Amino acid sequence: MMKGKNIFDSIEKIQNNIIDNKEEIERLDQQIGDGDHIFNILRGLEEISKLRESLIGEPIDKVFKQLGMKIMTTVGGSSGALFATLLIGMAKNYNSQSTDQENIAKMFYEGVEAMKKRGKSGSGEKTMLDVLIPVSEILCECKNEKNSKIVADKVKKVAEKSMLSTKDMLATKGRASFLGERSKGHIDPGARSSQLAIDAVCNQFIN
Amino acid sequence: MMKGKNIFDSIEKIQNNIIDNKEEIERLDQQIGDGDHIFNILRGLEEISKLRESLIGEPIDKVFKQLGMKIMTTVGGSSGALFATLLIGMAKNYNSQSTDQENIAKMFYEGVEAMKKRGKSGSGEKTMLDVLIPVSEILCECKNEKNSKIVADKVKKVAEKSMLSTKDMLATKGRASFLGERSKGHIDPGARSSQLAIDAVCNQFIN
Amino acid sequence: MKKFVNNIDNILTESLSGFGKAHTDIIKINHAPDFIARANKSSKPKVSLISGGGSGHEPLHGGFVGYGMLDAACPGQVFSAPTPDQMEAAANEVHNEKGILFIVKNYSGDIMNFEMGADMIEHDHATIIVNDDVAVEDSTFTTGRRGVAGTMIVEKTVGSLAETGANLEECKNFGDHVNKMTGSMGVAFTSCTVPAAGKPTFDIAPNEMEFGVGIHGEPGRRREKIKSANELSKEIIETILDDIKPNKGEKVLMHVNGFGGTPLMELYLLFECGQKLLNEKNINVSRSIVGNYTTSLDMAGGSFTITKLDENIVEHWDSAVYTAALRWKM
Amino acid sequence: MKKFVNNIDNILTESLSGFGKAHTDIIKINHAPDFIARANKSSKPKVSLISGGGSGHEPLHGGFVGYGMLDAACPGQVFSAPTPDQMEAAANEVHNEKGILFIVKNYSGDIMNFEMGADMIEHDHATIIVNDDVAVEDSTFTTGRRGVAGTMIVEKTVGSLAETGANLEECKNFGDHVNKMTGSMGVAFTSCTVPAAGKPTFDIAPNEMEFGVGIHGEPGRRREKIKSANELSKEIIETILDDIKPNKGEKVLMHVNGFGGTPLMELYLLFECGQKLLNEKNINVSRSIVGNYTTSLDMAGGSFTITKLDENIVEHWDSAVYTAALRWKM
Ligand SMILES: Nc1ncnc2c1ncn2[C@@H]1O[C@H](COP(=O)(O)OP(=O)(O)O)[C@@H](O)[C@H]1O
Ligand SMILES: Nc1ncnc2c1ncn2[C@@H]1O[C@H](COP(=O)(O)OP(=O)(O)O)[C@@H](O)[C@H]1O
Ligand SMILES: [Mg+2]
Ligand SMILES: [Mg+2]
Ligand SMILES: [Mg+2]
Ligand SMILES: [Mg+2]
Repeated sequence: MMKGKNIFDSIEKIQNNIIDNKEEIERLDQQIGDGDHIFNILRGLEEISKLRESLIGEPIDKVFKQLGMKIMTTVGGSSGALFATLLIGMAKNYNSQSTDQENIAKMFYEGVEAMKKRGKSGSGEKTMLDVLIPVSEILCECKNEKNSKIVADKVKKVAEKSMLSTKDMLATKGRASFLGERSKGHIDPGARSSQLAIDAVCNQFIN
Repeated sequence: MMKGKNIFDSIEKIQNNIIDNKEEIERLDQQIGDGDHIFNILRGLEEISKLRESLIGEPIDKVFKQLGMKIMTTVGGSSGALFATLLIGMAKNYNSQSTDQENIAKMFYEGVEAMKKRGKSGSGEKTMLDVLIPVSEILCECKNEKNSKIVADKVKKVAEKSMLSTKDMLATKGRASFLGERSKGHIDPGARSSQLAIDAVCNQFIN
Repeated sequence: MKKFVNNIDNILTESLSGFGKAHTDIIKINHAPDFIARANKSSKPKVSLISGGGSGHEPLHGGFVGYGMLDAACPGQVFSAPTPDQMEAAANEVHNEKGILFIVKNYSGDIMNFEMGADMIEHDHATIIVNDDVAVEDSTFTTGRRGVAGTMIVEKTVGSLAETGANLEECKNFGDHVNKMTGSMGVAFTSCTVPAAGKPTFDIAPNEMEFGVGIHGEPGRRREKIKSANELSKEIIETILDDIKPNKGEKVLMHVNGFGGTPLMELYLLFECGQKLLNEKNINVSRSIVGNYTTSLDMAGGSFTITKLDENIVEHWDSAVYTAALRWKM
Repeated sequence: MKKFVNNIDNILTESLSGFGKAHTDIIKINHAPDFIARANKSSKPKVSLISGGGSGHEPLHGGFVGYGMLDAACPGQVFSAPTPDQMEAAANEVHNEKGILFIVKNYSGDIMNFEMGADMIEHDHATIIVNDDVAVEDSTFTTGRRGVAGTMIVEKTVGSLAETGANLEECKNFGDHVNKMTGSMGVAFTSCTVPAAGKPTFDIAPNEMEFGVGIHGEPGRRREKIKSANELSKEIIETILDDIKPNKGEKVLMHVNGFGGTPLMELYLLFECGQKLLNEKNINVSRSIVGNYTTSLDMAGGSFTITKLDENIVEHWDSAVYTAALRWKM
């Protein structure tokens, strides 16, 4: 069963993966945004890491809720609102009677649905949702797959492919939308940071 | 006898010599001043050149007076006030009964005296006066020398030597004085522009 | 990057503290969550105006808190929308019987965080979305236009109306109206440097400008060769006029806004260019304001904002205001 | 060099015209000779205050023409003192029975040109020389200290006294007094770019600052490695206090002035540093003003100015003022 420890271990991995790709994320938001995305993400990760001690023994839904609240109150910007919405949405949909597999699929699905509402956006708009929506879909498909390595591998590939697909999209949401045609040719920073986070989590299962 | 035409020919030579050394003068005032000296000088020369047509036939004292007034009302800065004072002072001391040699010595001497009063300064303070005072002195000494080539040669050498001597002086007047010890090692911009002007006039007699 | 800074993580907190101490007569600062509120609450019930957004645009918005303008402002990190708890705390502090009116620049991050903040409060509330930037084409398929220097004009005029005791709906409608009467567009010569990044957000050649730039140094309509002040004013002003379509002889307010790194001398020169153009087109510049009001840190460049004036807008523009950055008649 | 400019030779004229058009309620512009005068002469006789200096320091001095401050300002070319005919024409325009008081920053060029201007007028006149810059050591063998950001404080307070009908001698003495109570010092991170030169006045390494810089980008006390805001504030403030020597508990006005290229956020951070230091030393910051008032084109950096306050200075600082750049209580 999923434990607080698993969540905080994942956060650590995510943090490392983001730090390893700091310059790239920074550059992406400078190219089609305002350059703050990496600082927003790093601030959020640092803040939630600090909750390890106090939350590690708490129920999963409480952990996700507190993580979401922390992101909501410390990050700001689009990514702060959206990731907070994801985590709080996930918290609301945890069911202690379900399997981990089922829980993850359901929670992630509902979290992403909440993000879509919050951001008034969907697929193909050159945002982090272009990664998160396909990931949520593949997680649902794999709901009954017992081998977590297989699931992780699939998710990782979907995330990477969809992250790359944002490169040639025309942005219609978020700051990049102001660029019109000029937004093309650059990967969306939020898509990249989301994919790196997912990648870090998947690698825990693969390796 | 000195004519309006001689004066305007000299102005043209001065202008050329200043333009040829534009970058150097600009740099000198950037190093120990505020960088405007070359623009002040060029503006003044351009403005007085325009008076050629209207003043060329006028009496010498009137020419000097009008040149001084023009400098006074178009240049600004320290150099505007000082060169205007020089020219107006010169105008006041023209004597149509004297020889050119005598006139030049007397006019220049009195013009420089007026500058000293206006600037509340004298020799050794790292200003244009460190060129103009020795020049005025040598002109007085040569008052009876008939060979203008010899005079020009002497004046030219004195001007150059005294201009160079400002390099190691400590500035106590003008903007460079705020620098204290740091003013040392740079030639004074006003000394350089004054020397270039004198040089241009002398060369007319030498060549 | 050279800045007056002690520790890059504390610049906002220290700067806010200094702001509070420099203007004790006008405002007070709340830390964690950060917001700036009027030093003294109005003794008469009124609609409370709350704005906010990423920092780095000073004096917007904190400099506009005070009598006749905002009741509170919520500063986010540099160029990042503030967090919902800031809006919640500010609303609870300043509400004064007649509800809360949020004034939000049209950026995803601001909209979302303000919405989340609004969800957290119990008072009546409404939101004005400012989207005056005509550089960005509006269409139903996009996020729409950005909110830029016109925001100050909305805050001033609605702030004035709120002082008269107008209700929430009236204030909201008037703000939407002023926003609709207003168009802005700018040009940048250099990039700004986000303190945490320590280097310029974008590279730009010595002979290029970013036409239609946003107030975060985000790219605009196009990158092009530098033009004369007259030429670029013409392009900007015509784009704005195409949008707000003033009638011949109509009165307007013209605002030349500096982005931070451009000397006042140039901003007044720009005003001269704009004034001449409007004059030629028989449009009457009857109010004007020139200066650095909606900045992008140290970015060089500036923008024009034009607001069509009716009697109400003029009245609420001219009325008394007492804030750190705008002050007249008191 | 990137600027809003049509023709480099016309920037001053165009900028002045724009300034005039943007503030028709406050000032009017005279061209050739250039000066800025109040739109309306006071109906009561008063001492007329005239200041001026090189351009590039805006809003100083033109932004301070208006009720409660200057009667006229004479702008020179960028960083060059104005010419005597400007002062003559301004004096003849604004004199109002009680004589002319010139307020001049202590630079050779300004002193000489103002003297020549004064020689040309027939009205009673006197001159206040402002020399508040403690960065430069004063000695009887030198030109003495420069006039910098403290000039605005002299202009505000003497301007207020002049409105009361005080005579020329009283105004002159009060100005000398305020000047003596005032000390300033600044630091620059970058050079400014004189438009005609088109390139920075000085080179400075990315990790260096010019300590004690003048307001023309002229070198200061020394070039040194960048320090934290706290450290450099400490050095500056202690140098100022050594000079003006306030008593324990004494009230002061603290002015943080930006040179043009530094965001407001940093200036307030600097204010916070200074405020803390003075607090520790038991000196009471009872008045404050933060912003870009005495600039050096686009130079990044800023300065502290501290004025010891007595009842008179406070009264004339607080009194109503209505100019383009400073306005309160009217
Ligand atoms: N309306 C939206 N819906 C979904 N994602 C969005 C939306 N607006 C922005 N984003 C995402 O947020 C990312 C930018 O986040 P960040 O830079 O932290 O905030 P901001 O855009 O406010 O500066 C974008 O790259 C994009 O993926
Ligand atoms: N008091 C003074 N007496 C004599 N010469 C002076 C004085 N002050 C300045 N100068 C001269 O003026 C020159 C600078 O002229 P300029 O740059 O045009 O004016 P400013 O110093 O006002 O910027 C100096 O190099 C110096 O030679
Ligand atoms: Mg961003
Ligand atoms: Mg100079
Ligand atoms: Mg942002
Ligand atoms: Mg000068």
